[in-house]
Amino acid sequence: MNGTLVQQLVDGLAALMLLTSFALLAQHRMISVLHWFAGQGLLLAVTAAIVAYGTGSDELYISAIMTLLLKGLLLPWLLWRVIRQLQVHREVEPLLNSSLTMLIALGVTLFSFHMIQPIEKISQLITRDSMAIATACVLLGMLMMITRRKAITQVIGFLAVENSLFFAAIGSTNGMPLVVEIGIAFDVLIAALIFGLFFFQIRTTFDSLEVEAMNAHLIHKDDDE
Amino acid sequence: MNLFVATLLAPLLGGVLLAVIKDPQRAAVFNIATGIVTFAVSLLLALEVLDTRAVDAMNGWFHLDAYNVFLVVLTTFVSMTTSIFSMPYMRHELETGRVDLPRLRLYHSMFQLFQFGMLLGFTTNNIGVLWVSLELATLATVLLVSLYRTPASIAAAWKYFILCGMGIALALFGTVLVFFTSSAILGHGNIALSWTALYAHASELDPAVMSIAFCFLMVGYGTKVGLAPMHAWLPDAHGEGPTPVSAVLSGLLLNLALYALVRCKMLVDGSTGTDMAGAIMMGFGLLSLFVAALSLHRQRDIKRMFSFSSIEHMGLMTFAFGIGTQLSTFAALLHMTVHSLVKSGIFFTAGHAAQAMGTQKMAEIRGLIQHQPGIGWGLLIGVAAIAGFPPFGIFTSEFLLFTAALESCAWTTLPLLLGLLIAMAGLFRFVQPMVYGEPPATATSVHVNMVPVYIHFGLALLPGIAIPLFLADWYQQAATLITMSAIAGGGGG
Amino acid sequence: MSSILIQIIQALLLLLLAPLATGFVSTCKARLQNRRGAGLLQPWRNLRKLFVKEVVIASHASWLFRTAPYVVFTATAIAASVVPAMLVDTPLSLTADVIALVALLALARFFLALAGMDIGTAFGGMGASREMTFAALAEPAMLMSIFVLSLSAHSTNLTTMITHTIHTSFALHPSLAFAMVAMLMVAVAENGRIPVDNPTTHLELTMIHEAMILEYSGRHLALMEWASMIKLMLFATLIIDLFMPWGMAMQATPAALAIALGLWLLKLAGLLLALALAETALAKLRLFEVPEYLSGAFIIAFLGLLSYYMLEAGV
Amino acid sequence: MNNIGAIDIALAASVTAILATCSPLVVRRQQHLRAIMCLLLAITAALAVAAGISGLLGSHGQTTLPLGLPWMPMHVRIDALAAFFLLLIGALLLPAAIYSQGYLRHVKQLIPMVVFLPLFVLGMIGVVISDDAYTFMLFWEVMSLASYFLVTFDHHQAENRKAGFIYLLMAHLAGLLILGSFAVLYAASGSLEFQAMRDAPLSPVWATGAFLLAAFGFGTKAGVVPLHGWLPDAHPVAPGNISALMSGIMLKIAIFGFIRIIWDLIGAGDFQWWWGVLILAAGSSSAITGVLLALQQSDLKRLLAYSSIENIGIILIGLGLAMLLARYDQPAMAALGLVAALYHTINHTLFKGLLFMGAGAVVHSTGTRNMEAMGGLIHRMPWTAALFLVACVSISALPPFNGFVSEWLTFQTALLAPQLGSAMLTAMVPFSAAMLALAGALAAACFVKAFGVVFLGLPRSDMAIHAHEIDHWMKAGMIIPALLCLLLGLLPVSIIELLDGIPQLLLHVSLTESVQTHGWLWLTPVHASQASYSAPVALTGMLIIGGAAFLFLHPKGHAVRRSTAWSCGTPETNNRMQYSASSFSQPMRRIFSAIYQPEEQLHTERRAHPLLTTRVSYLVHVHDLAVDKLYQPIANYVLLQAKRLDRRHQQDIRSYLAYTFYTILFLLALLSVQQSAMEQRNQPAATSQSQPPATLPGLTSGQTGTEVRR
Repeated sequence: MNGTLVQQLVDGLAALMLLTSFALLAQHRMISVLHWFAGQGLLLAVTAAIVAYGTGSDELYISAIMTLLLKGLLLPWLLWRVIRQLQVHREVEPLLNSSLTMLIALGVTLFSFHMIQPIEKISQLITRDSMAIATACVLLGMLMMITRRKAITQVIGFLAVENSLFFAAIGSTNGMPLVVEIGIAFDVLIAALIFGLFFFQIRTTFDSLEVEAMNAHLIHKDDDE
Repeated sequence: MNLFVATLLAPLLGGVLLAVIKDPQRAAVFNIATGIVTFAVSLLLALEVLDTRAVDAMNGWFHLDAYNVFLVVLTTFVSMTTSIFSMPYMRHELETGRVDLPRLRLYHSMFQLFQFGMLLGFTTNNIGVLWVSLELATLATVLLVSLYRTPASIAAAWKYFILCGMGIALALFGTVLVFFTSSAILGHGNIALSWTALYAHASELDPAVMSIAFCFLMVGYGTKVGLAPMHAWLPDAHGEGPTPVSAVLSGLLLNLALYALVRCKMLVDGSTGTDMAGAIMMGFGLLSLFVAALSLHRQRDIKRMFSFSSIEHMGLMTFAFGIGTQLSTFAALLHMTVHSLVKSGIFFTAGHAAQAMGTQKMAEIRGLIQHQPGIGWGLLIGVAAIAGFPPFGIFTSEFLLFTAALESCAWTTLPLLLGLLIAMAGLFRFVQPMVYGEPPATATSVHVNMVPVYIHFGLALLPGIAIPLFLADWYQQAATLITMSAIAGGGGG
Repeated sequence: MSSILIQIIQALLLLLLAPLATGFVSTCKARLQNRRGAGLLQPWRNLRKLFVKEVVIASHASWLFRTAPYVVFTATAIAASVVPAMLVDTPLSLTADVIALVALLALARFFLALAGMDIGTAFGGMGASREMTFAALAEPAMLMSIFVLSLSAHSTNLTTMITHTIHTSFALHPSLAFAMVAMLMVAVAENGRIPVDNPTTHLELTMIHEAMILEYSGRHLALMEWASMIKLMLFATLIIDLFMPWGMAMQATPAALAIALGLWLLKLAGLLLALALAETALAKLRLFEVPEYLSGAFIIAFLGLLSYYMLEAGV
Repeated sequence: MNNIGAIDIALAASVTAILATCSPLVVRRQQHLRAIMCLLLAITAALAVAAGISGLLGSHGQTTLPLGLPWMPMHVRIDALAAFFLLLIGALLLPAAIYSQGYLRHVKQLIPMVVFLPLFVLGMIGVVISDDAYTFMLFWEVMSLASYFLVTFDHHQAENRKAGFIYLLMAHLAGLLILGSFAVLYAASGSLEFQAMRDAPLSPVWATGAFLLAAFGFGTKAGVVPLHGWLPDAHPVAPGNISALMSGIMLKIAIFGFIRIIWDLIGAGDFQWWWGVLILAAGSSSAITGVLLALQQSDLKRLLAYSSIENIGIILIGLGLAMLLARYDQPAMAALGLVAALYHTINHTLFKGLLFMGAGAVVHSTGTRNMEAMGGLIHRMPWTAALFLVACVSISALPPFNGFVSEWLTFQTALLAPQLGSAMLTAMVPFSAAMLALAGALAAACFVKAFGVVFLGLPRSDMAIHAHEIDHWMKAGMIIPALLCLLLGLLPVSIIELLDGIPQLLLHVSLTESVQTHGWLWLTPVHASQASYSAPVALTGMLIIGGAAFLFLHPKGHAVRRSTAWSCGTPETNNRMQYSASSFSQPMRRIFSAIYQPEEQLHTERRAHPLLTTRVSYLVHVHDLAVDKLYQPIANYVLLQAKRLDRRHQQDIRSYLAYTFYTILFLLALLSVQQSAMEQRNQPAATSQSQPPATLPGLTSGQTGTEVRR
């Protein structure tokens, strides 16, 4: 299978990646958000595998497997357990209504494409196009964190950002060195664990997962006005 | 290179062991012991590095030069004194029931793990690993911040976690971008992330990619440095965590982030050859200086206030590094050192003050000098030092910074001057009522250990009166190292 | 040698003639008011009587109250003895130029005011307060007119100024005119004459100078009174020296001195007569119109200055 | 050099001061501590005097200490200017040290005083002998900080804390401005050493920048109107000995810095005509405003503080005249103005120090600073009264004391000034002289009030009735400056000869031959035929006449009868009848009401009939416009901004994330803009990094960039 095909495949996957990001942004029901998240994880694993095949580097196979396990299975499962135990099913409607969010998302995507143009010109890598997509996804993930109220959706947004980073790493640079990847994966794992830890603490201390609930305890309102 | 290994292993082992030591007293002692050992070893290491300008350890995985080895020593030193300080402090917390035994265990082990993360970050030669270790240190401190399990502390930790996680993610993206262009030149492997290699080939890295990468790195690491407007996590994290943690956060973690940022700047400068990165850093520096200076006037919580002062000083350092002349870099490094010392010292005192008065609300802290002169004068002197009064070192560094700023871009001196003035006013207007006057009836006298504070202030006094020669040429080396790639040499030495 | 002698004589003349001058003014006033008046020598008689009378001082008075008269008197006397009356170049004239002269009078005033405040009555403080206030306002006017004069003479030394005025051919200098008017106004204020202050009033609330010496009696009062007489004399002589010094003796020859003495007395009489006229013609100002009066003097003097720069700077 | 030079003595003095600071480490007992501090300070002062005199007599010297920055050790040097100010420091510090021995007897918590007072002194000495910008700033800030701790020494009153805070703030502002001025000089000369700064040529723009920064910095520190707001708060609240030192010496150190930077480092060659005008205007306004406000105070030490502002104004008038004259090539006259200013500097040090010590004594024995509660103290504290009187006469510029000499010299400078550049300037000089005259006369009024209300008349309160005389230490401490006041008043010629090194240093002209022509007895600044003054002759004359009159009139054994004073026939005079402090200054208030804008409240309680007034209460408050119109608005503005910003800190986590988001977007946008701009500038952007060492073009371009920015 020649390079062009691999590249086309990767580009296709990149498109899917973008799609998932938009989907995550659009979803309201917690479960479906989770599904899309898991889907993104799988997508990453596939990408890793394909790129590994294309470049014939074994490191990438390992990272593909890691991704599959961690992002495709473990994290979604963890989050699913949290959701079930805390009975958070439906995200109350986000800050901005979804259509507006979508518009902003489109704008962000365009912007990131514009930004990445110079790179596209000079990169000789087979998979450079995906860089733009990755950037867009990062920004979309942030957008998701900003527009959602529930702590969990924020976390998913965070993990989505991580995913798109990872995608950037594989899709456009054929994967970071193994050590780094392991380190990153390790961190993400710990992060996820801590997240889980937090959910329960937050739930027990604030008996809600609304972000505002926490806020009240930090804002030092002026009494002198 | 065994010294180096020891430096890294000591805190790691210490952390692991501390996780299993039950008895708080012994744990505290062991904690101190670890600190001392680490410090001793790192000192020897530093001497070795000073002889041979730069050292590569473990076939290039780690790199030590004048710049980071002095930060290593600073880190180990402050962690050591902090561990000494935390002994009576945490005992008091234990007695007042704010923490229980398991949490204390968590605290001790996390403390050392944090130190390990710091050292790893400083010494590693791989910017990927640098990122990983920074994340590691962050995660460790997240647990420390939420140690008290009070609503406020949990909320603070959450904020800290989310915001810094976000930032750190962006930094990672920046790193990926760097790798994206470097792998094209250095081939596909660890070498493409090793800092020395990157630095050597900086000029060949594609400027366009590097500048985009720098944007992400700037925002990412900038969040950790606590630069406005990404600083929101910092006051809460400092305010709600245990005081020793606030001390190391301000004194060390911010330094690590800034260190990473500067390393990246060196690369970007080398690649783009413009002063774009420097200008951006100067912008963020000034902005942070002003935001912090103004916010200082609105504080109610003593630790929050000093964390804002940390933001202010981080802004100053970023600004100084941004100028990028040798003199300014020298000033920034000096400022980094003295600020770490003084600020952690202040946090020690502030912690004791809060314990003595039973609150962190400044409105309820009164008459410290009369109540416990040690604390009161300590706080007053510390604030005078941090506000940039001689004979403390901050005065020296700010003096140099000022001259450097006027040399390279005169107009910035005006906002600089203004910001410093406002900040100083903000600090003193709150500190004065705390130290002067009559103490409230509710004040209880606490057992304090002011020795670390005195040590810190004493050391901070040193550069103000006379910078020891070895220290000076150490800074000189570091400054030359940093500014070599930067534009507009000259000034200073 | 002889010059020192003349200096002493001159000083004594000033001191001794001072009461006569005051007497002269009051007699003129009396005549202008169709009264006979007490005669020229009345002040002398008063002084002699006061010198022998017993001293009664207020119960709270301190040592300062008792030393003040001597300070006031000596300061005024020294000031007077510096001013050349007949001989232009006297040895003592180096002691103090015009400014130092003013300062010596200020010293006298300072202690006068303190003495007024020493006996804790309302009037003493009142007098002191008013005196110091108005003196403060008079000061710049006086200095400004002196300055106008010193501009052309390039000196504040009396001797030099006089010689300069004598030697320059008489020409009408507007600046000098302005300066003279200002100086006259200031002199009236400084000596506490109508329209600023009425030395013969008996109503405490209107007093300025008298209020301060209200508690004095006997020799102390005598010294105070004499001092104020000398002051009047001094100002008259000063104005003569600065504005109409013609005929003063350059060398200490008897003839010259005789002429100088005669001329001096003549001019003196003229000035004092003018004063008497003014005092009869004018009414006393209300207290808070005095500042306007004095600032007016200052403005006039300053006009003199400007006119010097604009009209005569070339001269 | 084998023999001891001035610089060595000065260093010895600083070492002694350091020893005094460290004394609490070894000594525990309060009594011993006090004694040791005062002793060491006295030694310091003596050494400073020695160094000063030997320096003025020509023993200059410089050396470097192994302290300070690595590539620049501390340079210290003594020239005529430094020597003069060393002398000034010592001249007041010595009596102050003796005075403190008695004054601090009843102080409870002595440690801060013992630590910070010597530190304060050290700072002042260090500033004077410093020979590079770093050392100067270091000691300058040490001086400010230490004095702050001394101002807040008695920190239990809220007003003291507030005063201390404002003081520290303004001191810091001044420090930063001065730092800015030095930075300009540094940028011009490329070195921190004064010598290099002297030699470096300055473009007019840089020179103006340095001048303005320095003028405002030192003006703030010296309390020049309208930057003086902190001074009348800070000086009164400090302990007596401290306010004596602050008002007496510290303000002069600001003057020193002014002369050092503007006359010495920038140099008379670079003066521009409006500099002198600016200084002259500032001086005149300070003199008038200071004394006018002083007149209205009923807090004794506050009154003295305001009068310090006035005297600083007088000094500045002298300096401003000198600057104008120097600009228009009249070095001789300029030298005269300079000497006049310096002379007034040391005079003010002496009598203001004495006044504050006296005020300290009064406050110490009555327990209040409010003049309305004093009166009649001359009976209870005759010594204090006499010494205070000497100071009052001196500061009111009355012969034969020293105050008059300096003001007289200033007058001479103004009156004898020949034509300057334009008629406007020439007319402005005498106008400022007139203002000086007004200020002088008002000062006299002010101190008649001060002395009269505090010491004369009847006691206005029990505190005043039970006042007690001070002990011998304090007496001794106050006698020295009193004698010096007389001495400086009597021997101006010798003093001017002593100062002659300074005009030689700054203007390369000497006054001696013109001054000496008639010997020590006659002070003839320019020439005897122009102006002359001889205090000794005047004094002897007064003694002769006065003595004669006394002997003549004072009959032996003739007791004076005492009786109640005349009060319109009311039998008994009581202390409520006499003029109070505020009634004394009432005419002034009325005349200058435009400047004062006094807040007056008059309450009259009447019983039934409008004529039966039971009690009348009159409250007056005179505002310091500088505080109301300058300080407050700025402070309010800053706080408002802070408040606005604080809102931003009270949002929830998402908005902070949003900030991060916006920031990254902003940066990227910035980048794209910049890159498109660059592409337009040099089309082949892609090729630029293909050339092997791409840093080189970067370097060059970058350097040009910085050149542009410089």
